[in-house]
Amino acid sequence: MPVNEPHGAAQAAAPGGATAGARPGTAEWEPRIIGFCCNWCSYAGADLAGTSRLEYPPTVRVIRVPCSGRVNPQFIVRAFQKGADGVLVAGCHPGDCHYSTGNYFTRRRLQVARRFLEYLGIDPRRLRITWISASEGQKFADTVREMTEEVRALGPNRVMRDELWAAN
Amino acid sequence: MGGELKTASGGMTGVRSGVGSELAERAAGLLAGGEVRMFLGYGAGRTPLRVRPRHVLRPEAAGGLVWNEFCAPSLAKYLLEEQEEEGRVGVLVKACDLRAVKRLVADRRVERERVLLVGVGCPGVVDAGKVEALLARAVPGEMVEEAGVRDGVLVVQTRSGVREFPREEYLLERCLHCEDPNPRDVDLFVGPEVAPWPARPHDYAEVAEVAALGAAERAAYWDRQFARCLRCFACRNVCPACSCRECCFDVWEPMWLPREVSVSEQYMFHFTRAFHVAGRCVDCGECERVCPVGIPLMKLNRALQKEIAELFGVERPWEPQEKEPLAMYTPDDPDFH
Amino acid sequence: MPEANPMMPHLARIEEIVAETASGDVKTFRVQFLDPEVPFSHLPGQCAMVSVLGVGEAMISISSSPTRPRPLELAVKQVGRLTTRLHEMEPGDVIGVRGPYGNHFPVEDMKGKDLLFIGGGIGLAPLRSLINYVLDNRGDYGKIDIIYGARSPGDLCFKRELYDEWPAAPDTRVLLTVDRGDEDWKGAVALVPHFLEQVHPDPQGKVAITCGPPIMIKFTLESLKKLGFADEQIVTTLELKMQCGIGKCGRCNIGSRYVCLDGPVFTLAQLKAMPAEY
Amino acid sequence: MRCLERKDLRAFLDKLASTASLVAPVREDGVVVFRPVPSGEQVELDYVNPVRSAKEFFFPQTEVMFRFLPSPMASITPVEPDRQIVLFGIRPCDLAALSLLDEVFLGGDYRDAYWGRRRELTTLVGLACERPDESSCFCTAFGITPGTAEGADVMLYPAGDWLGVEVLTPKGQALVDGALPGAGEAGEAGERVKQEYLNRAVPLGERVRPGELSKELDDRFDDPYWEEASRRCLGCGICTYLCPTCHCFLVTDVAKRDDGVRLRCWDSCQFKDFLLMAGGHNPRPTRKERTRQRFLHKLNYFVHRYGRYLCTGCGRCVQHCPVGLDMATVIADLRGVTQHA
Repeated sequence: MPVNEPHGAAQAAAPGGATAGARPGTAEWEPRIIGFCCNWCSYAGADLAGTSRLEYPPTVRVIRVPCSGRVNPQFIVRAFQKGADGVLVAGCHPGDCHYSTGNYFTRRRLQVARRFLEYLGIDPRRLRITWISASEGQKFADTVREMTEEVRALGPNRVMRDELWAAN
Repeated sequence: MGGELKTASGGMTGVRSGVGSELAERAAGLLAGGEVRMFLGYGAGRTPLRVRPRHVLRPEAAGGLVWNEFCAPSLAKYLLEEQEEEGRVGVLVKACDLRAVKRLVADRRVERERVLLVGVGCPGVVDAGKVEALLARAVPGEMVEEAGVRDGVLVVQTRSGVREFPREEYLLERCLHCEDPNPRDVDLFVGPEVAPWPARPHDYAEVAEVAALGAAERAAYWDRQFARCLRCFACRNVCPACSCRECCFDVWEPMWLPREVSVSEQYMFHFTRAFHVAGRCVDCGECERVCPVGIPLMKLNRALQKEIAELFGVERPWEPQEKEPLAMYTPDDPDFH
Repeated sequence: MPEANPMMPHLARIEEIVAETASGDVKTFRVQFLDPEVPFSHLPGQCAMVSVLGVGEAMISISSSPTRPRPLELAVKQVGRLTTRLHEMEPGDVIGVRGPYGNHFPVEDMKGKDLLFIGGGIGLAPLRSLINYVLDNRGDYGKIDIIYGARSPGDLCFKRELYDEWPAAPDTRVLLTVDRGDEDWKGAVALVPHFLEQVHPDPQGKVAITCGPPIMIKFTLESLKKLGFADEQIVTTLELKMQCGIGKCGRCNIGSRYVCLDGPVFTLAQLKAMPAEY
Repeated sequence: MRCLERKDLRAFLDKLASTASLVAPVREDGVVVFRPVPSGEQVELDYVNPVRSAKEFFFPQTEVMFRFLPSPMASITPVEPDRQIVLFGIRPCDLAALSLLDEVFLGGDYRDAYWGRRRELTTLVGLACERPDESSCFCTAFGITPGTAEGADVMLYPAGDWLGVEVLTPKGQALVDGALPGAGEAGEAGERVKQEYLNRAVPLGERVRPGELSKELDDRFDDPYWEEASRRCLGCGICTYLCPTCHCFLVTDVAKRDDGVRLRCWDSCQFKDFLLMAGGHNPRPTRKERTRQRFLHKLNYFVHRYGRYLCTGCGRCVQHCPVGLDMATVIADLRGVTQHA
């Protein structure tokens, strides 16, 4: 999966020496969050957060998607499998979809997926789905900050985590 | 324990013996008249508690068809394979099986006009797995010599004696929820209609039980269930809602499901299987019935039914809908909080 | 040859990559084992299990002759995941090789006989091993006819040998054909089985060795029968999906025969005694 | 033969668990499976056979063969099994299955290092069948009985309030010396119990006799039966994955940027992509060919290669095939006999 950092995001935030995703259980452990951002709104919002020099923790790896409707729920499972402690899905506000209706479908589908993942044992705080427009740089930064704090309090995710590498 | 006890392999039990011969005659007639090229029904199984699917191709072979309380398997999924060949296929359906056929038709995988639906009123079928497990504890190893249902009681004879099982104990889970045991909108109906019995509501009690656990306990619960999974794909192959021409689990690129088996990948498998049928599951429970290692798959499917019912007001999510709940939206759908 | 752990590949470096066809869909990889002491000696017709670490393994026939043992040469057509990754590799890249596996062409039984090779497309790869083996032991064998066809002139593999080396060898003919020619093509335009019938070889004292795509093999066998070749005079080599190469994974059986152990080389007489599941 | 009081069985298992990794049957959500257990308390003693066979402890469903670094760094690091286990409660059919798979994995020119190593590391404590399942067990069809100890290191023969303990190998001797130092001798009573197990009839096994079926099948590749039977096959892998003698696998790599593992994973001849080749050619394209492959492999091809049937009558396919396309049924069908009285 290609990981694209928003241009601004790379310069933003002061990591304070912390390495996101360092070995769980060690003092410097920081949550690792995968952020699926829609190209038209949320990715631009993340970009704005960066160019506005808004501070937020460097815990999120952004994956740009054409629309939040592109986020197959299997992507979310895969992220948790491969080491994400949290997953953020961000799209245009309902009604503002670049493709008219994509995010309406997302809203239905991911409502169900989120509850289902909770049923399978994923703490719902680890999966946040939210609407962030291109002008909401502040909301992007706030979302990442809030989510990082919540996930940090929860500690590393173990549910669904791929242990093949550790087990052998 | 006296009285006459008819065996399943001998044909019918109780009042339904008439249905059996009527069925055989109708099937033979349909085949002889060229109305169908094949008739899908049931034949005797390996024990009196079991039947096996039977593909009848010649009128002479229709005599081997049986209909009784042991006819649990749904035959709907066979229609998919039979679409490959020209001609119409007759299939025996219970009310629950009809939902499965409707699913396949709604998904445009089976052409309605290429199927001749022969409906039968169903008194509720025996969960052979459940009964065998009870027998295994009571009379370990003993073969079932005869079995039959009389007045709502399953009577099973083994070497050491006769055992009786009340309806609630022997019925397949889906039958407990059955609201109408007579299939409607079929092409033919054989035998008499069966009077409905008090159906248990779809209250999702088994889902609530799991949901009530803490997050860590829920994960531990599913870890344990999934760790037994063989990845044999029986749940998928038997499912009337799993009818993709190419299943994502069989694809190598992209590799949706790596071939290695780990608890992590089992989550991917079971999440995907359940989610792909979310809003389309007909609640037949065939997946759970065939699972050889006892994974409670319906607790996954039902959880999704419950969510869809609660979130979008779909009252009967197990009925094939006009529009699939997850392939539509309304502007005022509930938002995330 | 039994080893400590037969599933462990030996690392081998790609020394050189030669594009065989105009489109580049067939390339020959010349490889050397990192450890020169690796015991790997094959006979014509045998195969090697080739690893692209990170993708997996595939059975590839060895196209170099044991008379010219190193570098080992593997001619590979790009068809699936592994071969695509292999085609993306460059000289200096490292692959894994284990083997050699399977039986080989009956080089002893062929001694003193005339040999008729009939190849199609990438099917020339295993035949090339035998052709060069025979040419390097020229005195042991009779006349050699090499009939080879491809879809187009650009699809002919091993061109230097086809055009220069083999025709120059004593008592050796190379007869080429293509399905579709182009403005420069002066040779025959015919499907291999038809071309074979035109060439009309006399079966007397001959062994026919054929390899190519399944459909070509099917009709070539029919043509050979028409020409009067006996089942025992016809040798072919099969390809089936394989995972282990050593008779454990249960995949490449045709009836009770395993292609990886009992094949890939079979006479038509042997094939006829097996179920037609290949 | 030694004698172990039934009341001391848990203590014996505790002892095994404290000295090695003990793997034994446990009842989990109503299903009996082999699992590592910390003590004798968890061990289920009332079972016919665990639903998943014991083969996975020698041929895991997913097995790491080696680790590697991809090209251009390219290196390979062997991974060898190193966990010593004591497997308790294995039945004669599964023991026989291991010896059949020994032929595959250890026979011929190539010895499978992983299977071989796991076999060496494991001590097998067999348990004679007190109550074979009359409607699915058919071991006697293949010359195995509820008391066949072949392949076990130690065999236990339950007899009311005691068990006969037969030591069969040096490994078994070491195990018994360590865990049963004070056990008495079972004497003649022990031999008698053993004989009773060896002579016990298994009803389905009496009816389903393969006899000369293997030879007859040489000429039945094109039998219309395959078409007819395969129609009801679901194409799932229950039979092959539950089977203690099925051993097909695929090889696949899993790689991260800087590390990788080569795995072998169970595969099933019943899956449609089993023989699908990169070019799209599939020598067994329909369920008919795949069904035929499964049964002919076990009843004919394997016999040609190894001289034995590749089935031990464990009955798992009989119990779990959702459509009754199991080994007992197919043998009976092919021989034209009625399976059930």
